[in-house]
Amino acid sequence: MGVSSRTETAIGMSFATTFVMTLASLLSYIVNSYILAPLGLEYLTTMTFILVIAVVVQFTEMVVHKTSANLYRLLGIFLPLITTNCAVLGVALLNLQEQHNFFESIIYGFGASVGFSLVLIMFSAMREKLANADVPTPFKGSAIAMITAGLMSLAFMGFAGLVKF
Amino acid sequence: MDSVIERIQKGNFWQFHGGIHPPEQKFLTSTKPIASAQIPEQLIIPIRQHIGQAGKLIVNIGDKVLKGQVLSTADNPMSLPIHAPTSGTVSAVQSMAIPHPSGLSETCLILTPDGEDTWKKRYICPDYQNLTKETILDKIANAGIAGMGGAGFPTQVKVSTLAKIDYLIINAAECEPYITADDLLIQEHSPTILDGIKILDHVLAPKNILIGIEDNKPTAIEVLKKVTADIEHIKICVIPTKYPSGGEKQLIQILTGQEVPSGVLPSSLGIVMQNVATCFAIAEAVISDTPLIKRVVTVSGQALEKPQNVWALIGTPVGFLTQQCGYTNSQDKHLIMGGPMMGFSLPNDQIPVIKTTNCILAPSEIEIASPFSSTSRKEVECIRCGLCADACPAQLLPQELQWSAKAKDQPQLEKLNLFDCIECGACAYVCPSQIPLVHYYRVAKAEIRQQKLLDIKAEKAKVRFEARKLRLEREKIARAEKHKKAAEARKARMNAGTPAAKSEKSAVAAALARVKAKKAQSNSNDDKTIDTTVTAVANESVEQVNDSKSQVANAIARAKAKKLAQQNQVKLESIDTAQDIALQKPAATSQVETAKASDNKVEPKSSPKVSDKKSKVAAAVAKAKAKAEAKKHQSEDSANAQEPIEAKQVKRKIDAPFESSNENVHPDIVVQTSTADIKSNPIEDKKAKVAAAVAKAKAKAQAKKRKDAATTQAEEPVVENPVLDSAAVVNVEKAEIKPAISESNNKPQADEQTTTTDDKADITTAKKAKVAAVVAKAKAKSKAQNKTKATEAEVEQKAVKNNISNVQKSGDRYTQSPEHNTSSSDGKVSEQVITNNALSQENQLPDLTPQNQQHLEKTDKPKSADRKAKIAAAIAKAKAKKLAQTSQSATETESTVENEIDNSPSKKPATIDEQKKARIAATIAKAKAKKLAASSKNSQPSE
Amino acid sequence: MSTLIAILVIGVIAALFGALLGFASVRFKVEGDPLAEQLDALLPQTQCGQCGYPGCKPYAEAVANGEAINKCAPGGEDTIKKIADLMGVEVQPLDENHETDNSPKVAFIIEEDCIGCTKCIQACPVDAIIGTTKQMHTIIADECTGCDLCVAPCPVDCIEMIPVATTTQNWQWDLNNIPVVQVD
Amino acid sequence: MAFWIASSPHNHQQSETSALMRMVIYATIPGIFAQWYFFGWGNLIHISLAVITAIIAEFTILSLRKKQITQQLFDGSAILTAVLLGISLPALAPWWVTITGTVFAIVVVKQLYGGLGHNPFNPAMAAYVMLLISFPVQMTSWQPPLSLLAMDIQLTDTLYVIFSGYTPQGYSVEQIRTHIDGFTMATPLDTVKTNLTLGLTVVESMEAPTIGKHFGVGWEWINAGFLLGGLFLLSKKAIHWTTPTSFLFSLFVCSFIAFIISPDSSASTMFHWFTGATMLGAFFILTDPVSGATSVKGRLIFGALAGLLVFLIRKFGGYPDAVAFAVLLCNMSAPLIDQYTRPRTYGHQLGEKK
Repeated sequence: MGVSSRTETAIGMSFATTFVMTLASLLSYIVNSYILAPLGLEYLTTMTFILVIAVVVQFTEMVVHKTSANLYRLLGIFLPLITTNCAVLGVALLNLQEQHNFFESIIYGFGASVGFSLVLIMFSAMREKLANADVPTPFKGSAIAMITAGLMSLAFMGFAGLVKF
Repeated sequence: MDSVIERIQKGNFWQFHGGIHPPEQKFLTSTKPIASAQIPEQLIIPIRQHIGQAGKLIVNIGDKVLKGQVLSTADNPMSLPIHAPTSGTVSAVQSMAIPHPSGLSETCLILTPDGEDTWKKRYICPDYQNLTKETILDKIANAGIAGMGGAGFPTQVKVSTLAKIDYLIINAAECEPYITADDLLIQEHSPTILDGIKILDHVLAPKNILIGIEDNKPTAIEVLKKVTADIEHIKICVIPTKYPSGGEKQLIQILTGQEVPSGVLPSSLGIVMQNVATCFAIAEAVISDTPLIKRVVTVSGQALEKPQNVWALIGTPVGFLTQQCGYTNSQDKHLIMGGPMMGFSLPNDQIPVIKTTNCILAPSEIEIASPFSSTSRKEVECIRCGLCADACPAQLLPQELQWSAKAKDQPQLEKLNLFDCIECGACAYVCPSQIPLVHYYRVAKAEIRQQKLLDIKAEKAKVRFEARKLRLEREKIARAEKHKKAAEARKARMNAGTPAAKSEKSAVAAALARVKAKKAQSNSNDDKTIDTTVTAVANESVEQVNDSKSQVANAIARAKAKKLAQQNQVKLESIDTAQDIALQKPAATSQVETAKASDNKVEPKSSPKVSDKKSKVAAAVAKAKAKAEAKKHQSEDSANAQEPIEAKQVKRKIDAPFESSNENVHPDIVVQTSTADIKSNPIEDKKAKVAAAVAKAKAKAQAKKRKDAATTQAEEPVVENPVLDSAAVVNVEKAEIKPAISESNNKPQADEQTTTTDDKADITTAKKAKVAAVVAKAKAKSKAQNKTKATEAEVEQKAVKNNISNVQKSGDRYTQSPEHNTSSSDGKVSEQVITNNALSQENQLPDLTPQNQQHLEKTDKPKSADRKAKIAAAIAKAKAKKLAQTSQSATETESTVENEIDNSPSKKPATIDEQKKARIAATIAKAKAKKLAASSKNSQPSE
Repeated sequence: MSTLIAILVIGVIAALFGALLGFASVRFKVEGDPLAEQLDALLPQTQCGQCGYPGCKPYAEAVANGEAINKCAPGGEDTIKKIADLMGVEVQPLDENHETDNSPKVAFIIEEDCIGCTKCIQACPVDAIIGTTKQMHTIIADECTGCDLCVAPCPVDCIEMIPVATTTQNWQWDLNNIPVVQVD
Repeated sequence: MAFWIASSPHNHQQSETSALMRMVIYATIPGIFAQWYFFGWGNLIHISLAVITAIIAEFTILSLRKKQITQQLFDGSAILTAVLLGISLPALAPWWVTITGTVFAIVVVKQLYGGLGHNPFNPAMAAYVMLLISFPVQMTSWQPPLSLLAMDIQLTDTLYVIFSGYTPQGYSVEQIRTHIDGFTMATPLDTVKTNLTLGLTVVESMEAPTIGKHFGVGWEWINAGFLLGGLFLLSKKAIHWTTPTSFLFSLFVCSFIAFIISPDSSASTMFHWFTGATMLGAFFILTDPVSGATSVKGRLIFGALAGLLVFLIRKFGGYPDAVAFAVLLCNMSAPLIDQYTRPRTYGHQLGEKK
């Protein structure tokens, strides 16, 4: 919501998220299979993964700050909030659940984030267009964006059953 | 791929994107010959009829002008002259509505024709081939030719391009659906047009000349082909009819396949485009010396009974033309200047035809529905159908532009290249939602331009603000430093325990008194209270410090005067009181009454009482100082406080009256010097009175609110002080003064006076007097040059002589009289006076010159005096001139001073004593000049 | 035991990551961001002081440090919107205390009334007034920012703020306001 | 009497948005006629129902928003939406489906975004998708062509079915749909898909009665009708040729490739073209300018993307027809496509993208 009002920020955010997700799935795989699993500490996965994700996000934040101060300011609070993006943890946990191997987890993480990015960018492009639209006052801003998101999800229902295996 | 020329020969043209085919309406006018419009009763000629600046009007109201006479001159390349379209009288120059979409007014010249249509003298030039490029360009510029297709870009600018020209394109496309002006012009005047093309060919030397003409003008094409048949490199390019193929960029693309890059002129591609009508005008201008004073205007539209093309004089009101063509529409009138696609509505029919007017359209209700009629459709929302993008010749995205324009998203608009929009109107024409797209763009463009201007302005303001902050900071530091130094110096002197120290103390006391007075006055608004308080304070200080009465008086007077200056509502009474107090206090032994200038006795009859005189002089000094003070900013007040001290210090060090002077920039010090001088010469109680009077006059002048008078008069007294001073030094005999005065009473002019006094003086003085007269003239000149209105001052002086009863003027007269006295009695003195006068008036900075010269003269032998006087006069003249030219530049002063110093000692008969003195004087002068330079530097930024 | 191992493992991982972050923070260190300058660029530079700061730059610095963004009266809604965009905060309406008519104006000295007191010269933040003691002052219209700071100090009230005149150069295509001649 | 001022250009092509809309509505007539001919009164009833609902909904919203009611109400856009929705609904769907769908289309998808010109999604298709997801049973209860029906359905029968669910004779929708042989009838696309899951090849399922001689009884004629309407619109320049061409071409290419690779599991290209809502989508829905891309290049991409998506969902997805989904997905990406396909402005170099 916060970053999707402009395409530029959305693209920046997409890159950040892609980076985080791919790196997080990679790291979590390593941590899980080389540290936790041998030690029989699987019950700690969620906690450890959160730790991993937090670190990766922090790292990303620094990188973004260094490389593009402008983007850093535009993303603002939303950059650290990638941590709480369920998708990141979800991907890490799904990797574990589906018993992906090293490369599979990286690709899985990357793929998920690319999908996320696509939707985010499309959404932002639509919102940019909506910014000029004559939306009724009560629905201005976030409200209409939510409705748009709903309609988008309707559209994505079309893919239901697309992957049967 | 074929070359451009090959393609053109084959008739294969490029295409521009988009374009529309609005219904043709050219048949209304295209078959009728161009009629000659009559001369209207009044011609309204806007001064600016093209893109660029207006020229400067060179005729006045009431002037008779001949047809073709230049009415305004161009002072830069982007301005063009205008010419009288017919002979007549300039009846007014006023702001009138001009042909501009805004309907705003600009300066127009109203010409009432005399009906005779008399030409100015013209010089036919049949052999333009022999003319140089520059001459032709000059001729084009002087004929006031601007692009006649609609934009109105000055033609000579376009033609004087330095780039190598491959193609000269003659634009005869005329794509607007109604306009046939060019068509008809070609049909009827193709030889002249061809001449114009040849002239351009001569000037630009292009490889090829392409004439772009739409295929809906068969007659014109035929005619053109006939006249150009024997010219190899002129190609007639018959292009398909499509709007807006007549646009410069579009026509270039059609003919050459090149696109003009955004923000670049076509000449960078080696292409110059000219309109047919412009070619015609060029030919007229170059060959038959006819400026652009008439043009073909299509008067068309179905609301007219007989639509036709007319030769209209520039400045003809539109209503006159439509009337001639039988405008009948009585319903909601709509007149469009230009075509239906790009023209603009006129707010009334008194708008004149100008150089760029190619069409007047009077559409009927059927052709163009008015917004009031029921058939007109309203704007609805954009449905993004994209028709506009398909029609746009610039390949813009009109619908997106429109969205952004509505949202005022300026960065986005610029990203979408709004400024490449040529406002052709194709998008709005095709829009099914009836959105006036072009209007949105125009508004957006204007807003963006405005925003850019604001940004530039903001940037400038920022810079200025920063500069100011820096300056204030610097000044603060400088001031702090000055304070510190002064404090140290004072301390040192206080400790010295010399008599001088005593006097310094008194000065401190004076300063204290002043501060107190200031405080008191800020607390209360009542004049009298202040007066009494000031008096009390001053009295106190008088009692405390006996030997410096004058300074106390100073302080009081200054404080008072300052207040007066601030309030600016000074009453005569209050001044008088102030002066009374100032006079009375130090001089317990009275004689005040005589000094009070209320009784206008010119003859000074008081007995030489030193103390009395001193006190009066002091009063004058006080006044002068007060004035100076009032001029200064608060920041310099403190500096001022130091001045007496410094002056005294100098006096003490160098044991000569003239040397005591001029430590400071401020005139009050000069006066102080004069005080010192007077002290040393115990005869001048008369002068003292005069001084008092001067002071009074000054105060009065101050009371005058009017600025000019205030300035002039305020300056004069200051100037006079040294006059008195020098007069005192030269020891003028009373006997001589009296006749002089009586003379001066009768003769108003200073020059005349000098000549009259000539008779009475002996032979030597006569000579000198002449010199003085010359100098006086010089002074007068420099005065005139200066902003202080010398004439006014002189007038006032005259008046002074005539009306003695007036108090203020009597003061003036006092000041005047010593001047005359000296001039009649002694040339040298008068020179000095004049020098002083000139100097101080120009400079406001006291110069050491008077003292310097004065000193020299004092020691002079009578025989050498003559010569010296001349020298001095010369110097004075030079100085006066120089100063008049320069502002308050300290360096100038310095150089002048030095110059003088160089000159005067060398030419002087050399007694040892004199030489010595001269040298001392020179050194002092130098030192002083330096100091002056330094201090004025400080004080200048604060001015 | 296993608890201990678990704690140990977590601790080690945490330490490892901590080290990584520490390294990164040194490696990707950035210097102070130029926010104040960017804000300053957005402000209208009238230097009017209506925001309570002596000039636009100080206000820009204050905004960068958390001052409310809605105090610039001359800039109006547009400026607030731009600042909000830059700062990534919601747009706020103009502060009520600062509500003014922000149509462009320029100061004008009624020259007959001017007494040459120089007070306005001292008040002008951009040195757009020329004149000296006892001399009539005048305003360099091109430099005037329309801040009206010079109006208050004038003892004789000879300074007026006059709206900038519309010319064909700055006309905004306001077709509805064209004076149309009524003819009968 | 006074002079009046207007901004140039002063003359104007005599075209109007509402006229455009009307033309589009007229162009649907051949398709609707075919529908009526093969499937009876069902769709006509739905269309009229939808139009009435749409006008009421539009009127309500416009009056709430205090807009110019008469002008905007009859600009034709709401009616067009309703017509398109009515066309795409199953003939025997219950009445409340139509009403819900229309209200959703007008109120949520169109007016909440600010009305005509501002809606990012095609209202008709968004409503269709919403209905399909929310009421799968009703929305998939396709009526077989009249010729294959066991019983004769008259206008009254259809009305009864739509409003009560049963014919006056007491047959339910299910019963009507049941083939003489006892099979439940479905659309050809559905049939093919179902048969594929049952292990039959496409060729085998082509023999099913619902498909008939060519690509399905009635369906090919309906599509042909819409094609005709579309060509009419093209000739009138009411729609741009780019989107339909690109869409159909893309669908053709995709299905052709699939057909070459595995003829058994893939339907022929013509089958793809002439079944389902392909032609309706190509000429009437994708060409909706409001929710589509604007530049020529953008439209080409837009159409091609739609074709790809239609094929993907038809071939691999869980839903039998995919036009609605594809349209929505394309609508979503249209702003993005627009942003990256801006044409080069005159006088600007290609590379120089500011």
